[in-house]
Amino acid sequence: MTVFFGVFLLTLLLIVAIAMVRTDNLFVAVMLGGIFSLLMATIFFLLDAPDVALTEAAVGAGVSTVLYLAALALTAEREKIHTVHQIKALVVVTTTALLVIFATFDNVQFGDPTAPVHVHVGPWYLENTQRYMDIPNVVTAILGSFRGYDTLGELFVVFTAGIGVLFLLGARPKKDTEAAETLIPQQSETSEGLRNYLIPRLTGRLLVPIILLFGLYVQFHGEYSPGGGFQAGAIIATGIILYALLEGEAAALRVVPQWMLMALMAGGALLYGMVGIVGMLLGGQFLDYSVLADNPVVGQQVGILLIELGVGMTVSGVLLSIFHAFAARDKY
Amino acid sequence: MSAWAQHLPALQVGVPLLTTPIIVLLRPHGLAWAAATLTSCFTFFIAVMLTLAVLDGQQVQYSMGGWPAPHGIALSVDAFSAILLLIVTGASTVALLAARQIVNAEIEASRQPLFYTAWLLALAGFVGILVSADAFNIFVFMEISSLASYVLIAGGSDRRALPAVFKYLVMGTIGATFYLIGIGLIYLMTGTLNLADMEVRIREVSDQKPILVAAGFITIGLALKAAVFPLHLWLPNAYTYAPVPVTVFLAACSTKVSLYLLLRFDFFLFQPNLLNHNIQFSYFIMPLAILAILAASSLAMIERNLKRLLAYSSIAQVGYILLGASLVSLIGLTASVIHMFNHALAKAALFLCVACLATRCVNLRIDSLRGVAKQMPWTMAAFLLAGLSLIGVPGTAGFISKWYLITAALDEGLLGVGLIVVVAAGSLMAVYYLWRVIEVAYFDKTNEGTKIVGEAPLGILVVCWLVVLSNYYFGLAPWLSTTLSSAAAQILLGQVP
Amino acid sequence: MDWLGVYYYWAFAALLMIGFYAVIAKSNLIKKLIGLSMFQSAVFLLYITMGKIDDGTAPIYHEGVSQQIFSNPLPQVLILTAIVVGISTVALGLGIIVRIQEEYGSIEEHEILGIDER
Amino acid sequence: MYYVVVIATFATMGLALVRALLGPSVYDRVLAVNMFGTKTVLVLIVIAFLYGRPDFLDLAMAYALINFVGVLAVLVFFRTRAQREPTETKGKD
Repeated sequence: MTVFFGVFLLTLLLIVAIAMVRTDNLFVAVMLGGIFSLLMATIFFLLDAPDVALTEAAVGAGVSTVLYLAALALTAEREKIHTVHQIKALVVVTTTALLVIFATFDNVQFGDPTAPVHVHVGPWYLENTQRYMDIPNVVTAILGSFRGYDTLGELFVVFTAGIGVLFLLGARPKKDTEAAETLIPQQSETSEGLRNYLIPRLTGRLLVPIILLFGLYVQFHGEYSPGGGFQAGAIIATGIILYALLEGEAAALRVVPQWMLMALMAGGALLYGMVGIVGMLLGGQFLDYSVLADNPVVGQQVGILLIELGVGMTVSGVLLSIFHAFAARDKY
Repeated sequence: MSAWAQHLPALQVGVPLLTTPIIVLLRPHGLAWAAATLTSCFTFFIAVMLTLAVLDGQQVQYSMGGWPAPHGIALSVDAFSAILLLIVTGASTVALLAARQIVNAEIEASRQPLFYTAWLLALAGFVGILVSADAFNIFVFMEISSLASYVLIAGGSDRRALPAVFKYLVMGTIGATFYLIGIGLIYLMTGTLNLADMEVRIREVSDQKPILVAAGFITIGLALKAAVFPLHLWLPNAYTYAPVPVTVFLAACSTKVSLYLLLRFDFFLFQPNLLNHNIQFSYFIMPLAILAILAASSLAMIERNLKRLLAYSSIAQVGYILLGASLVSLIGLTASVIHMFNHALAKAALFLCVACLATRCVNLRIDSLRGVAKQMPWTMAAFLLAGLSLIGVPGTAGFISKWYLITAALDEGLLGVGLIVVVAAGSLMAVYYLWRVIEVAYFDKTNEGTKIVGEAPLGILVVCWLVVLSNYYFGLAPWLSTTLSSAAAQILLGQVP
Repeated sequence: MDWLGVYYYWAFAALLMIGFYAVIAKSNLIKKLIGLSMFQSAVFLLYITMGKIDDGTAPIYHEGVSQQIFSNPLPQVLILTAIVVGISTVALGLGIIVRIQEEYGSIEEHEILGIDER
Repeated sequence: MYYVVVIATFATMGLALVRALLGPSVYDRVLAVNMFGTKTVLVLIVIAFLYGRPDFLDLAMAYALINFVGVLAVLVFFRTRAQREPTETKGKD
């Protein structure tokens, strides 16, 4: 039966992908992108990767849809010309695909528990997580501690993206003054959000606290169930973006002002770094949490909790900053 | 102090990485520059310490989080990474020292802390790649460095920087994703991500197709990021429209770091394990390298913009580096590694001269530089001297690498003669394209109506001359670079030094 | 999971093709970016597929779970990181696109090239 | 029993997808996307029970919440577009 699920979802996925590329309406492509993400997330779930599924849903269907729409609002909705260099593209793409498919003609085993990928490093984590840190979610254990350095890097990738968008959109466009004058009256209208629409407003206002609460749950329950700092950050950011959509940009900025976003961004990254450095000062290696408490297992748990908090802070700060940077662009 | 010495590899990455959140928040804007420069200096200092440890014969290893290698992430520094650490941190420091005035002129004060943050992030990303011994961790840091480089290039005041950077973003991401596919396939067959462990476990499966395909993906992906000839399209515009200090920084190290990875994977991982890998590698890389030298040099010969001219020259130099590697011999690889070092020196010096020019000249088209040598004698003298090093005149750093390259080619018999012809032709072309600039600057009359401009600000000029002189220092006393390079070549070929 | 695994793998190849094709052949920058993230998603699929074990379950211990076969957690961790990298790239790319629109008034690659040549 | 539910939901997903692909108006597509999201949540819940991991219901909840935000973002986008259109045709070129 699983076979059938997989085949069906993959087929839908491919259909959606082709439709996304073929349509000339970018808006439709972005909406289909939401479906694409949800399908992808469901497939990940089928493949026993609930953590990844949660991330893909939060990022693909939530954050990236919002970002694409924000960018579309500032650019163009329709694609003008479909394709250029079609032949070159087909040649390159076919070569790549043949190369990839060529690899399958040799003893590649998927799902076989004796395949090399399942007998070397992977099982070690499953066997030893209980012993070293005693938390049920092995994915969180690897993410937070065994490969915590990767996660530090990941955090800084997000941080870089945040810095980058703020830097890029901090530039004043050249024909600034003229455009600003014509658009000022309209700007106050757009920043109102959906305040005058009863149903979205009612349901939305109801959902904002639920989303935030859920975000906190994902944040602090990440050691026991799917979730963790990154997913929580994305969900919390989505919640506040929802608020911004309902009540307008300005209202959202009053609740979570710019300086607070900056502080979240930098603070989360610093928190993560500090945990690493404290580990070093207490005599361990960089990012060694077992020295954080008398009992190394407790130390690991404290460390993972703290770094997940750092990740959550930075991610929510960055995503919100990016969203505001795009939304504020409307004024020009 | 010795307690800290064991943490050096972690500090090498940690120092630039963890100062970034602080720099974002620095409000009086000059402070951001000062903090970034200090951090960069300190990173350079750590790189020197690590190099000393490596020269001392120590095995520099570090387990992140205290988890030993295949399960946790390990860092390791050997001669090959040490020489690149010197290049990267040195280039960053030098470029930052020269950056202040130009950045002040090009970027609004409110955006400067963000700019310097991105700079340090790029530095941390490059350094992170170099010290990492874990294939996936390399990917993460590759992305930090790439994203930060996009931001830096987009800081250029010319609007053409934006399409250029978008192109770079697309091609860079494709390159990184190819790399990720390759790592995935290797992981599929070996079950590990640690490079040393991979090297051991790949032996059992080395004859299987996924590994071969993975080698292909990794080589092509990294070649894309390293701007190997037909995949170089992102580079010229990105270098041309970036702010000049950024060009100094990136030209000296971004392609080098990708080349480092390319060599590290192809030699350390695949060469001893894949049947006929050396032949495939040579057949694939050598034509590209020759093409890069000849075609990119010709493009440089007809180019009108000084920065783009030097960018094409960089692509040609990537050709020399790969030419040495494609011989798959000890001396060839030594030539390759030493040319990374020497080219970084020469290119940094040349772009620093461009930085000097940029402080005074409105644009950098060659015909608008007429007679500039009279007004900026020191700058043009530096340009001349750095140009000699790029060409490879005896006494300069460039000569050392050409010498090694020719020696390596001589071992190859008839093919080698052909290669020597290519190297000689490339050098002659370099003479021509640099001569065009010199000729215009020294012998043409100043354009009518150009206002008299003075010499470049002293700060930048001093930095520029420092780098130019180091070209001669490493040309006359190449002990450090040759020692590290031959050790690196031995490591790559699996001969323990 | 024998041929299903291969089907997953081929779906990865197909998705890779579709995304890559969009990146090269489309002139619209947003479309290129959409293609790029599809291209990356394909790789996520590859990794997650290789982590699955037949009859396994998610690598999270739970009281009600009696099964002792867990799928390989490591690829999942890698892909979590890769997804984050992907969204960061997209965000930065969109930022650049918005700036291009402001400076050039267009987000079609061939038009932008045309504007600069003039 | 679970299987029947899954197959039925899959059928609905397919139908919703057809609407989303064919259009014709944008509102059809928005509705289809929204519906697709809802169906995904259902599939997820059923699969969670099917595999004996009801602890993954969290996930379904996250999908539901996020899906709502996505649709709302689309609506806001529409509204902005509609308001902008007149100024845009005048203001540019």
